[in-house]
Amino acid sequence: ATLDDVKARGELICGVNTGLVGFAAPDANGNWSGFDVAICKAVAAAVLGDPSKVKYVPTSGQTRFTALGSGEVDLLARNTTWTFSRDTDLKLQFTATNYYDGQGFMVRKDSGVTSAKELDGASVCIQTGTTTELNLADYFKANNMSYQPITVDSNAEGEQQFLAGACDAYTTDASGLAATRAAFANPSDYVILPEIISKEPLAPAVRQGDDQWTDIVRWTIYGLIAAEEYGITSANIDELAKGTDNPEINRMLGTEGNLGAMVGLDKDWLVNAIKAGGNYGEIFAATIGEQTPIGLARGLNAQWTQGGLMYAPPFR
Amino acid sequence: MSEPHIERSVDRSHMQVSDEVAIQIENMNKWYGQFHVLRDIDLTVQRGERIVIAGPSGSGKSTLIRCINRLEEHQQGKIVVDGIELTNDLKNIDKIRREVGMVFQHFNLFPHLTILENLTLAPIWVRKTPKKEAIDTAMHFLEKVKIPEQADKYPGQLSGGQQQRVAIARSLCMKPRIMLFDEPTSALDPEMIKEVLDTMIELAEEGMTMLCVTHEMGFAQAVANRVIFMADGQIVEQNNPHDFFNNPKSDRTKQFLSQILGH
Amino acid sequence: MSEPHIERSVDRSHMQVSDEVAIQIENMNKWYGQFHVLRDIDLTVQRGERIVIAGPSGSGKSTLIRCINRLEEHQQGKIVVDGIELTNDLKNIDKIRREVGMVFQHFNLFPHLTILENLTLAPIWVRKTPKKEAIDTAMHFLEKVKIPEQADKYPGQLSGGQQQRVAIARSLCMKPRIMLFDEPTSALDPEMIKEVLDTMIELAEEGMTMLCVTHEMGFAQAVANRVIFMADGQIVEQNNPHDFFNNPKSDRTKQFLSQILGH
Amino acid sequence: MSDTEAHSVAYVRDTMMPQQPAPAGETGAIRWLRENLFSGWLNTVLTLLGIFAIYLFVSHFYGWFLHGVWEANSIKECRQIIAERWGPDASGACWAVIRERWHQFIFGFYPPELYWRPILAFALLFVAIGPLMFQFVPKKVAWFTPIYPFLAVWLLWGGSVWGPVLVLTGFVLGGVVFMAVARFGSIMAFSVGAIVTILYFLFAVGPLISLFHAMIPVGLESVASSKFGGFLLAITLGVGGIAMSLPAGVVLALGRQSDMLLIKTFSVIFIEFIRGVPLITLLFVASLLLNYFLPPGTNFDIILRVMILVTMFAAAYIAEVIRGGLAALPRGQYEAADALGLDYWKAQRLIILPQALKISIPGIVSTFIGMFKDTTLVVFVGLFDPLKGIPDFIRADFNWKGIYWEPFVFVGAIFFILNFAMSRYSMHLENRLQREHR
Amino acid sequence: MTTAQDASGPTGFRLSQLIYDTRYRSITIQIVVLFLVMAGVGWLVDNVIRNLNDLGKDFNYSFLWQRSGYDIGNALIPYNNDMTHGRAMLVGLINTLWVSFLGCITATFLGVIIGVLRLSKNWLVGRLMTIYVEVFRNIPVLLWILVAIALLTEAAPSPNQYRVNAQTGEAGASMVLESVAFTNRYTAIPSIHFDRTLGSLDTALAPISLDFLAIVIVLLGSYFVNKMLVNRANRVQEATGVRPPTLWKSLAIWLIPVVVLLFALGVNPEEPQLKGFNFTGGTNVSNAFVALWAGLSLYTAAFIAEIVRAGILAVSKGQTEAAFALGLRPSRTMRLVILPQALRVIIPPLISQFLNLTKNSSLAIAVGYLDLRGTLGGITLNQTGRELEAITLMMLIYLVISLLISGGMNIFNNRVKLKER
Ligand SMILES: Nc1ncnc2c1ncn2[C@@H]1O[C@H](COP(=O)(O)OP(=O)(O)OP(=O)(O)O)[C@@H](O)[C@H]1O
Ligand SMILES: Nc1ncnc2c1ncn2[C@@H]1O[C@H](COP(=O)(O)OP(=O)(O)OP(=O)(O)O)[C@@H](O)[C@H]1O
Ligand SMILES: [Mg+2]
Ligand SMILES: [Mg+2]
Repeated sequence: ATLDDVKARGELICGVNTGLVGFAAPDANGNWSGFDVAICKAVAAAVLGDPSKVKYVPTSGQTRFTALGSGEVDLLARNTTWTFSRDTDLKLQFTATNYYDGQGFMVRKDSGVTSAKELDGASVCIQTGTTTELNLADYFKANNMSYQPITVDSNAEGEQQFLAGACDAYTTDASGLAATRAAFANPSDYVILPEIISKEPLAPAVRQGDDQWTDIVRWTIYGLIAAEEYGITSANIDELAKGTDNPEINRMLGTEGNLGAMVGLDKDWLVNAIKAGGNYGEIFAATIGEQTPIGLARGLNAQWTQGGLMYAPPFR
Repeated sequence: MSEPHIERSVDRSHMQVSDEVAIQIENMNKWYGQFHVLRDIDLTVQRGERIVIAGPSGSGKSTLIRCINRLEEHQQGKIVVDGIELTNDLKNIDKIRREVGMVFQHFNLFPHLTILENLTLAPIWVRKTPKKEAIDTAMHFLEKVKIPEQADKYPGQLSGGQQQRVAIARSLCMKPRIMLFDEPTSALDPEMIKEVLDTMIELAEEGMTMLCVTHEMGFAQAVANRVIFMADGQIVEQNNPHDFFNNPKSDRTKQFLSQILGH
Repeated sequence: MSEPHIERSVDRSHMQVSDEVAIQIENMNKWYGQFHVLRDIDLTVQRGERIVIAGPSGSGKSTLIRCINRLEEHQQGKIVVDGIELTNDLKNIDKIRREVGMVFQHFNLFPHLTILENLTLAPIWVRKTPKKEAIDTAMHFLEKVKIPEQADKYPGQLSGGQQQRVAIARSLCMKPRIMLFDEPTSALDPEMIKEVLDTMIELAEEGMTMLCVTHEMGFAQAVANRVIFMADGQIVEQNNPHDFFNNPKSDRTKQFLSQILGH
Repeated sequence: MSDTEAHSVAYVRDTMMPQQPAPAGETGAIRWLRENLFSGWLNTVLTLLGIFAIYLFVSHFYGWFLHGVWEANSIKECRQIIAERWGPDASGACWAVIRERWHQFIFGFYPPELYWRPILAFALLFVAIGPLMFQFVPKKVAWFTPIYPFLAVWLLWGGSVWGPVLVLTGFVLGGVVFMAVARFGSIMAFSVGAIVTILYFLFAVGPLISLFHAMIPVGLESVASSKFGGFLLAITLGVGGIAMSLPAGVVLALGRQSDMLLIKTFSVIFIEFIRGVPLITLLFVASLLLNYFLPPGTNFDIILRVMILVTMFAAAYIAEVIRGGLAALPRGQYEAADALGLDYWKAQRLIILPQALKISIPGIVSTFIGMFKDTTLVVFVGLFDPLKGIPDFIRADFNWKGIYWEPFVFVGAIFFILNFAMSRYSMHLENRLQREHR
Repeated sequence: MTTAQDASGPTGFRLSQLIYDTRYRSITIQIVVLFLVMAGVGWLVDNVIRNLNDLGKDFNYSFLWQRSGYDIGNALIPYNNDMTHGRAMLVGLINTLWVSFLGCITATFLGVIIGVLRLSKNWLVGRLMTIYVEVFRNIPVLLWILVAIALLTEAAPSPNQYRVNAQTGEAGASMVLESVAFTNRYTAIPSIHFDRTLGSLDTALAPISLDFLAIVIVLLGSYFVNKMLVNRANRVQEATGVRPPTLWKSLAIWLIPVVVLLFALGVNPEEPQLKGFNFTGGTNVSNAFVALWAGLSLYTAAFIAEIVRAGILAVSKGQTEAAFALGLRPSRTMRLVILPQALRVIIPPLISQFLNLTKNSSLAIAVGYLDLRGTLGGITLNQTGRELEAITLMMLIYLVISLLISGGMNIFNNRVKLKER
């Protein structure tokens, strides 16, 4: 089973993006950081007790599912959309949505385009091997418009083409667009169009058939989300781990009952996971939130209590 | 190397040398860059004369005969072949090349053409001979060099001696008035030298004007009217073969003869 | 080609031919595809016999002796060498090849090894001789062929005659009981032929069983016990050298002898 | 006739004429210009076109090179400096990126404090191939050549010294067994040797390594494959691929020459298949399919997987090169070996292969150059090659977004220098072999 | 083994003969090898089956008949996202063949020019060409492709800049000859339009324009007429020795009928026009294609130049001299003596360069040109997750292309081999 493999290896192998600032990108020394990377670290911390015991395998849109399917990676945390056919036909198991996204368009401000409906005849840069490709085709067909697809292999290349004006619009998930735009020299020269043409729930995925491992990843993510809901932060967690009045927090942090053992982990698995990078909100703020160059608002990804979709099932 | 034995001794009486001048070289000089290869060459060849040119390696023999059909350009002096002066005029060069046949040390047959095609190529494209006529001529000369049965083979399928005979026939097909030979036998095995020399002797008997660079002294004695000895780019001595071999005048000549006849 | 002069006339009296059979060939036939190269060969060679095989080109001489150490496979009949029958059994083949030395027209020395390494290679790897012993033997035979001083050179640095002598020494290092020679001198310049023939004569004097394909009739007359004449894949005539040369019986032989002795 | 001869023929030169200087116009710069640049109208036109092309090239790139900036921390700074120094419209190269990141182009993410290890491995490479490639290296150092691969692997990846030592031991063991059984025939010896070696690798190596390492823990800090990048990756793949492909190439070449129909067929199928598909597809096999072909659960490093496919690829090409070498050997060499009683394998090992391999060296070098260039394709399976992987990665940095030409020029120049040197060397070698073989 | 023993009959058969008898030895070895190979293949296949089982996947190609759902920017045959993956694969294959074909032509053209110029007596030109060859062949082709695409996207204007600014009345860029526009996403070129078109013929693969068909037929006709002319010239030359001049007549035969036909069809170029975001009307050749094409051509040209040079040098100087000495003019010498020999040397390596170029065209991945690898081995593989099927099929197709090309080469080689003793 994957859990045993990971424990035996002493290292979690995590498939990530080849380089999408904010989600997963290596710095000048080759150290990875980002929103997806934080999930990897949290899982590693939960399983192995050490968030640094992760090996990152950069995967392209093309290679990611094979990497997962063939066992090359234990966990695919690479802004991957949860779709029916991937879940069934590709034999993947999506764990829990960690980011609700949707496909959007970015254009140059001076093009005067304010709506995706005005893109008839435009050249659109698009990364191959993604659901965006299919959504795009569907969208233009539904609106009876035509376009010229300009296929690129990586986000970096898409950026280059778009900046050079080789395409009128760049389409990918709205989060990705924001991240990309944030990295531009003059972000204000570009606008992200209001239309969101698809639902893109991004979820870390694991191989089908290993339920224990699925549960671990899924509940680690839910743990991070619930931690935010209950106000558990990396700052106060040591305090809270000593015991609180809230039985749910106690159950999560292992002071009451032993949820960890039910998934084959230690008692303090969630403590480690949350310590690794903080709760969901902390991770969001540190990697892609409004204070970062990426500058994403919480929007749909706010807690359900704040009117968002982030809703962790009860720990019980 | 064993000296091939020249069987037929040529009866020189019926070989006539006319008074007409075939080649006239006056005061000719040639340089390769700074290197003075040919120095003040003066040479007159009568029609029907058969001249053998000898000399140590690097003395300029090849260069001299290559100047005559303008495979090399001379820089000073005058070369008149068959009444036509060799200048930069392309038409003159063409005319002269039609009159002058040349046989090379390494045969230089065209390997992608059959023997027959080798022989008819130039007559057809240069002389504008009708094909049938060209083939007839070619077969005539192939018979002369005794290999008519090889007409449809390719050069690569013949022995060296056969190839050189084809090369001679190829030149003859252009009906040249002058033939130049540049060491035609030096790339051949001893057994084959004789075949080629026989062919050349036959040509000589017919009165062809010939200039031949060779070290086959038997051949020189048998057919030449005149032997020219070159050294350091100059004509050092010339004489009829008899006197040349038996009574060489200059020291260079003596030394040279002692070398090549010595062994 | 010049006939090398064999200086030493061999005193035949002390060469003994024993009654033991070294090679026995019975009714042997060989085909290349459809082409029948060797037809009904019968030949018995006594130990100590020295046989020269002659015949026109393509008559199957090389093929015959190559069959004896199984460089070629025969298809019918029987070849027994040194009491061992040549069959498809690799072990027998190996045994026979150890007993039979062979010298080729083109020497076939190994150019990447020194002379000494050429000589010790087979004793060390095939006979499993200790290296020191192999080197001693090698030096012994190198002295015998009179070039011990060349031991550390590479074959490319020797003249053709020296190379061929090394090739002979290389065979001898395996201490064969029979030696086969396939035109050992025909790739050599005339000056070098003598060196090699001298070495072979010396071998003959020591009573080695020898089969030699050669056109050196001087050699044949000097050392052979028997001359075999082949034509068209058959043994046409065999006799002692004196009678063979002076009194050939078949027309083919006469014709052949007139050709090779004629020039 | 006699009189013509009489008056014209006899002639003796009494004084030899010395060398004369060539007439004016036949030498010197003018003649050179006339002959080499302006002989005839076609040549003149070509010369002018050539000059024009040079002018175009220089005028376009001169400014860019001239305005190069070395000291800056980001492309923005570069642009500012250029605009300050040379005016707002000037364009210039921002070499600062090379200055800051050169080590990533060369070493990828290899830990900087361990750079000495790949450098040492690279230097020792020349000692290892020296006896084969350079005449001045004494043949005595040849013992180092078989050890080098293990040493290099250890230097590059680190880890316990017992790994390479015990693997090497495995091969030595195989050799010893081979020798011991050799008198029962080569085939027997080879099979037994191979079986012993394989058993040793399957069952003994792993435990032995742990055991020895527990007893005497000597080792270097280990470096994961994922840290490899840039030219270090390219050279590792190239050299490793060629080195490992040599034995396979020899076997394939012998197989293709074999009289045995079946063996020949297999060899031909393998060679033609590998040569018939693009390297990219093979790399995709490495990254996408190889795991399907291995027992469930096996999983190893992408670099190792790529290396396997690169080795297969190189083996097919090397086999063809060696086949050329084998074909160049005269038949007499085989016959002489046979006549001396050497069996097939001994003849191959002692006589044929040493010669064939030597003739093949220039071809092998050329194959290496081609492979070295092709290693850049590994970027398409997510590795950091120097040409696209590393620059793309650097461009992901905010500071260097939008930098294109400088990495191209830098990496291109390094490729050019290495390959040009190697191709010249292989030409030199070819000439030398031709001289020696006459 | 037992059967072999029976067959050996009365002479007796010992087991050791299997190893030591030359007759059986090779059979023994082959059987062992066959066994090993089968075992190896069996092992691989078994692994594949078990892995597929573990993953719950199967091995089948039915995805080729499913709707693809994605668009392809540069399809040469009609294609839209409602068609199947199989169709998309075909589009990719045709793109691969198309870029390889054009690449081979331009690379040969450039290579021949460079190779010949490198031999020229002109010092400057010779050096320049040497530099070209050395620089291009010593640097990976991937770099040239990347440089080409970067050059096109970074240096060329965007279509927008062709728009005439209403206030100033000027545009940022202008079209070449009013009909070709280089932009940073494609090159807009005029397409051919027929006023009196003959319509087109629908086939399963692609509609065939009858106009083009007509042109091809007329050209074929011209070819045959011209051949007759040449044959007649040959006959006249054979009979009289003088070859009647054919150049002008040939030109007329080639040109006049085509021009007349084009006129009758009312041909006129349809020039690209800036409409909305992009040029429409003409044909837009994507930069990805141009970059790949240029990169492959420039790189391969360096190799071809060397081949051409070597081929010409392989014809010894003696051949030229012999031809000159026979009085042949330089142009005739080239045509009758040098070229026929040089071509024999040139063509085999040239074809293997074609093969390399075709294989290198899979680098289309670097520029996002959707070739066979981009469709079948890229998007289709990804959308369906059928990597085993897609990659094996892709390799098979490349293999077939390679085998066809090298088969052609072998036939050619055998045809023109110089006859030797
Ligand atoms: N193309 C050339 N450029 C420069 N020097 C040349 C050239 N061709 C020949 N030479 C030199 O000119 C001199 C005369 O050469 P030539 O070939 O005429 O001599 P040769 O008498 O025919 O000698 P051989 O008997 O060796 O053929 C030699 O020193 C040679 O090196
Ligand atoms: N491998 C082969 N395949 C087919 N035919 C062969 C082969 N080897 C030799 N032959 C033919 O067999 C005949 C005998 O050849 P062999 O070499 O034995 O003749 P030879 O008497 O040694 O001639 P030479 O004096 O020229 O060496 C020749 O006609 C030759 O063409
Ligand atoms: Mg000369
Ligand atoms: Mg023979």
